[in-house]
Amino acid sequence: MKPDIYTQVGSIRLERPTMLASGILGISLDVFARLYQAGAGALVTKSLSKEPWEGYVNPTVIGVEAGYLNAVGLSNPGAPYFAKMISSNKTIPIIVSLVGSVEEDFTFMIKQFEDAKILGYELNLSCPHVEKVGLEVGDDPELVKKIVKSVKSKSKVPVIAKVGLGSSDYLDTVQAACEAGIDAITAINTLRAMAIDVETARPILSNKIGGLSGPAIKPIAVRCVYEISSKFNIPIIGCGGISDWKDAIEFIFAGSSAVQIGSVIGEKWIGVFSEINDGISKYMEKKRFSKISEMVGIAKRF
Amino acid sequence: MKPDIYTQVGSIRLERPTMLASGILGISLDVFARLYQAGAGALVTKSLSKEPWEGYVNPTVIGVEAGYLNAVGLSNPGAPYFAKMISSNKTIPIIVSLVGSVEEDFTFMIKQFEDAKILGYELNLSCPHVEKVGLEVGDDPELVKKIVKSVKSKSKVPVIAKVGLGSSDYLDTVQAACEAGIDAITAINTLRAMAIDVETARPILSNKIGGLSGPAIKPIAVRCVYEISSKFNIPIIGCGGISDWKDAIEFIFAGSSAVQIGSVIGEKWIGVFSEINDGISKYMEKKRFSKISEMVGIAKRF
Amino acid sequence: MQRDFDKPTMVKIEKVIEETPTVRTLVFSDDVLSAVLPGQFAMVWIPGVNELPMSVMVYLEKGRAAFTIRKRGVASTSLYEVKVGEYIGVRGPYGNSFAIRQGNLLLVGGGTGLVPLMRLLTFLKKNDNVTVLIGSNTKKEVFFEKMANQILANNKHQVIVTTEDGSYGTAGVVTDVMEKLIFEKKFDAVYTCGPEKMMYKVVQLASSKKIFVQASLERMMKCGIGICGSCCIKEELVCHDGTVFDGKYLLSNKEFGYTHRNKSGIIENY
Amino acid sequence: MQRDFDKPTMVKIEKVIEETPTVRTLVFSDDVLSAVLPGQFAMVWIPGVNELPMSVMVYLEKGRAAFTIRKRGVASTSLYEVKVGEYIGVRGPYGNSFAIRQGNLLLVGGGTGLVPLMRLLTFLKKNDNVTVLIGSNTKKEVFFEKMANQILANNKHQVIVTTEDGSYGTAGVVTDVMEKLIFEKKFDAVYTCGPEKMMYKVVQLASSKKIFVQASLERMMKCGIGICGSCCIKEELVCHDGTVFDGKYLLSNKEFGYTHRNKSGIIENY
Ligand SMILES: Cc1cc2nc3c(=O)[nH]c(=O)nc-3n(C[C@H](O)[C@H](O)[C@H](O)COP(=O)(O)OP(=O)(O)OC[C@H]3O[C@@H](n4cnc5c(N)ncnc54)[C@H](O)[C@@H]3O)c2cc1C
Ligand SMILES: Cc1cc2nc3c(=O)[nH]c(=O)nc-3n(C[C@H](O)[C@H](O)[C@H](O)COP(=O)(O)OP(=O)(O)OC[C@H]3O[C@@H](n4cnc5c(N)ncnc54)[C@H](O)[C@@H]3O)c2cc1C
Ligand SMILES: Cc1cc2nc3c(=O)[nH]c(=O)nc-3n(C[C@H](O)[C@H](O)[C@H](O)COP(=O)(O)O)c2cc1C
Ligand SMILES: Cc1cc2nc3c(=O)[nH]c(=O)nc-3n(C[C@H](O)[C@H](O)[C@H](O)COP(=O)(O)O)c2cc1C
Ligand code: FES
Ligand code: FES
Repeated sequence: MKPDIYTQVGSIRLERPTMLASGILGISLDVFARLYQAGAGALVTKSLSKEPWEGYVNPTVIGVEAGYLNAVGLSNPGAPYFAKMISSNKTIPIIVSLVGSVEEDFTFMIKQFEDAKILGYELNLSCPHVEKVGLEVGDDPELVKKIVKSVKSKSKVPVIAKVGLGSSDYLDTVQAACEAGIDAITAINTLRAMAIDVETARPILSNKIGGLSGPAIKPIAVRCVYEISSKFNIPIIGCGGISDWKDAIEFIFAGSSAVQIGSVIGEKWIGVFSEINDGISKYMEKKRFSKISEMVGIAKRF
Repeated sequence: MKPDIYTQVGSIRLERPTMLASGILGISLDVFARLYQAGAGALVTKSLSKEPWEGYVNPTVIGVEAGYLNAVGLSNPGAPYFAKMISSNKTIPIIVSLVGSVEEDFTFMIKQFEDAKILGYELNLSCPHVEKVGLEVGDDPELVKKIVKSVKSKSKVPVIAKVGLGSSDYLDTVQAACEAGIDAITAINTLRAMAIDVETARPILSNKIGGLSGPAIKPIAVRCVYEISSKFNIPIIGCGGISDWKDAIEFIFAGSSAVQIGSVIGEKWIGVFSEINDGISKYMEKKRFSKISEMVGIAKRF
Repeated sequence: MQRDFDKPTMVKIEKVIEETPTVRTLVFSDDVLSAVLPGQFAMVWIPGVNELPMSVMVYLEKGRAAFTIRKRGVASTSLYEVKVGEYIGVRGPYGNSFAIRQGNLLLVGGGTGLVPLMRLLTFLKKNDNVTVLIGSNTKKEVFFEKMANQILANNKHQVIVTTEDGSYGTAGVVTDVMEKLIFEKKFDAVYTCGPEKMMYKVVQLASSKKIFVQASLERMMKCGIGICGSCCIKEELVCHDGTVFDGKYLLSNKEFGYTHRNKSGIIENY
Repeated sequence: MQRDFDKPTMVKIEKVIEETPTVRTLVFSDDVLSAVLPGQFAMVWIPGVNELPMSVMVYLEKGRAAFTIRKRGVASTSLYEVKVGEYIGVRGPYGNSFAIRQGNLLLVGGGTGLVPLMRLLTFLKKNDNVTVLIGSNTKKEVFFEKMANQILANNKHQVIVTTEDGSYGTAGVVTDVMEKLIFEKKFDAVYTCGPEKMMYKVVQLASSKKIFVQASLERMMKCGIGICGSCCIKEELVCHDGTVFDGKYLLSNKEFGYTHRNKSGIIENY
């Protein structure tokens, strides 16, 4: 019997453990449908703000060794527009990523999705390249606590907090979110980084500083998942540099109940979802695991 | 006329801008002599402690995508032994790296080197995988200030602080070091990271968590150099993932007056010093720079 | 030196060709871009200004490539104004390419949409009978007529220029000429690139005659790599699944010819 | 699946051979390690215990390799006790290899130092006349005599075993036998691996007769990659510049035969 690769992230049940990471191909319901078909267990949207944002001028994404550097600037059509766009959704497991600076931003946005069929929210507390949102929120545990409490009181669906490495201890952010009743943690976002062109001496990204993603950050992300799962009793979604089923298993062993897939799509395209799902399934068969949950966090016992 | 590639890191003058990073091949005077011959402008020793340390059990170093993960555990023969070993040194530009938890540790160690011919000290405030030293010190700006002040008052040679990304804002550490009179900053050390074996579910390093080095961390290191040089008026030595002369130039444009070479030696061996020096020299010729100092930090003007 | 595919490689402009009062071609040396397939594009960095997707133009010398730019907004105008000796950054090539058929071929281009078609011409077989339709507003803005004739020197071929104001060639819009042509003669394939409204018409016309047709599309491109999502048209990503699509598919895509997304991802009408 | 060179690749032990009461050979399948050069080693991870440098042993079947371990401390004993079906991690191969000469060749090995010499045997030419000297304390601890004869079946060869207690073969130490041999016969090259004091003697003897000689050294290995510095002997890094060094060089290296560094880097006497 083939093992079932469904997974449970707290109260969120996913048919498959591979989710689409936020900001990756994530602005259109049609694309979500295609990626769901391709094997994604859930689709996290591009982070949405109250109003539409154009984002930064190009270059916004470039390649670096073993990854990408991006400062897209959270370009997005705004929560109201997006909510309308997905209002016809019936079957696709969408998780809406939100970004904002104060409680009211989130309250406003959650209102937009009241009637939408979505699996949950992911609060982006960790975008490293846009001022006043993202990491600037995540680096302030008190603000995180306030926002999470408020969102939790208004949302009918589970709420996930996405953390990253900023200028404070990210474990304090996790703790604040946990104390405020968060349902799960996604770790990690991109890491602040930059590239300078040698010919012109110019920073290449128009925003100069952006976020590093891809295989380069994988060992850092695995470490964060391991640390969170060692210190807190909270479901975790692992993210950062996952390129194949072995990487996914590594994150699961570290303590993730599901994983998010991002940069690798640029290299392998969207077939990577089923490639990873199949790899996990075969591995489970070989190692006689019958459920993903049996594997979650077992690296901690050593 | 070929450009001269000497550089000035504060009051430290180096014939060549490429230094050996701490912990890389750095426990023997004979090896230092060889690397100096090979083109290194200065040799930073393995971080030394008061007493000899065996370090962690193997595996202590493994390869990951675009880099290495290490938790050597600061194995070193101890400052007294090392000081004796280099007491015969006359010509080799050695920078002694020190690691400790309290002022007294450093006072003791500096005493050992009173009669040694060394260029300066580098205080390792950023080792990510040994308790009570390294990052645990670097994450505490008040302690950093105390230690730097004390070391500065005792040392006859310039003192450099090596910083990394820990669980607090590394810029606070830099600020504390600057306020205490530090002569230069080295940025950055390895980043906390981990790898788990998929076959056995075990963390591979015996210490479980180690430090990530190599090309993977380069964009993060460039960003740190750029940030430090944007906020502080202090000479900087760039370190992290430098593999060729272009990388070195990138760090110089970001604000480094010299660079440290580490992991790439595992890939290219020690010829990499002259390869990078030559590359920098040719580049300067082509772009009509006559001194390294003309290039330091020019990415900031954009 | 190994090239990092997705990071800008700096190239020096070696030659600037004035095609029309608003269109210039910038020539540079680059082994990778000189050898791209027709339909593929590069992301072109104008340091300090912006980065734009640009079809890679042929330059009939080994190892060289070009971009042909119409000046429009700030970014394209800055690129248009790059001088000989200055550097721009290029990454790519990205995207798929035209499927090369044989026989009687019809190429319909408007403005800088001619760029991928010029490269396509260099891939055609000797026996192909090729008709190139070049659409323009006015005589002054006609370009690549000579180049098309030059590339096709050894083919049975015809280059027809239309101007809307009738100042040169056939008066009228390019799709009117096409309509006549496909009525008179059997074509084996039609290729088009240019304003989307024009392409929409071309695809409709060709499809009505059951001729194989492909169009190369433009959408907002940020990454070019297939990760940011900004270039989507329904479920397709133009930078990865395109830029070239079959007419058959396009007619089923309700956005084609009507709407595109702006920088924030909001759908706007053409 | 692409292999990450410096990260442990897990291999399953397929066979365990008892060589002596304290030495076992673990056989496994691995294309990379089955094809290493003589003198090269791997870093061997015993999960949960330690990682040790180990010469890669030949196993005379395509695609298979082995390690031959003498149980000593905790780490080597754990490796020695690995059972069929269990996994160990391997990374490498690391280091250089013996320079293969032709003619009359003398190999002098002690204990697990025989491992790289066995592999070296598989690289020799048909016309070589090969003498293998195997040194041991006592009869029970003799191993690889049969294997050496087997590999050399088609060569003119001689395998001489010495035991210190005289319980088997020639009584005495291996270097005494060597001294006689090189007095009687002209050798073109000598290769040695074993306890450093023994190698020191071998190198001295061969050099006194001006015979080309190489020795494979052991030092404290942490990375194997050439970055940590723990394996240094004077200015050389054994994991990268070695493990094989020319006798000529070694005699100029004042540490050879006398001292080595411990885990903290402090020099200790042998
Ligand atoms: C695959 C592809 C190939 C192209 N090839 C060429 C070519 O060979 N020659 C040529 O002159 N132009 C080409 N373009 C168009 C070019 O990329 C610019 O869109 C155009 O030059 C206008 O840019 P602007 O910013 O100066 O204009 P603006 O006036 O600032 O913007 C006008 C419009 O240009 C479009 N645009 C702006 N930035 C982008 C972007 N990053 N990606 C896509 N569209 C954008 C938008 O629709 C915008 O509303 C191509 C576009 C694509 C997608
Ligand atoms: C290149 C190389 C090839 C080797 N090949 C073989 C082989 O084929 N078969 C075999 O049985 N042994 C081999 N060894 C020796 C082996 O690595 C161990 O040193 C030995 O097994 C003892 O290990 P232990 O930790 O059990 O012993 P312990 O009793 O714990 O330690 C005894 C001594 O072993 C040495 N040692 C321990 N760890 C290391 C290390 N990481 N690197 C180097 N020396 C170490 C030290 O000198 C130490 O003092 C080789 C060593 C090297 C360097
Ligand atoms: C182009 C791009 C855009 C991104 N946009 C967002 C975003 O809007 N919100 C967010 O939370 N994360 C965003 N991310 C971060 C990813 O969701 C993910 O956390 C990160 O890329 C690490 O995963 P990866 O290495 O698999 O890509 C973006 C990443 C990239 C590369
Ligand atoms: C095996 C190893 C040992 C190291 N030991 C030290 C050390 O003792 N002290 C220190 O300050 N940094 C140490 N480092 C960090 C390096 O000096 C350097 O900061 C880091 O590796 C990033 O540079 P790289 O990417 O060029 O290697 C070590 C790095 C490695 C790989
Ligand atoms: S431009 Fe980013 S996905 Fe197409
Ligand atoms: S074992 Fe690390 S340098 Fe040789």
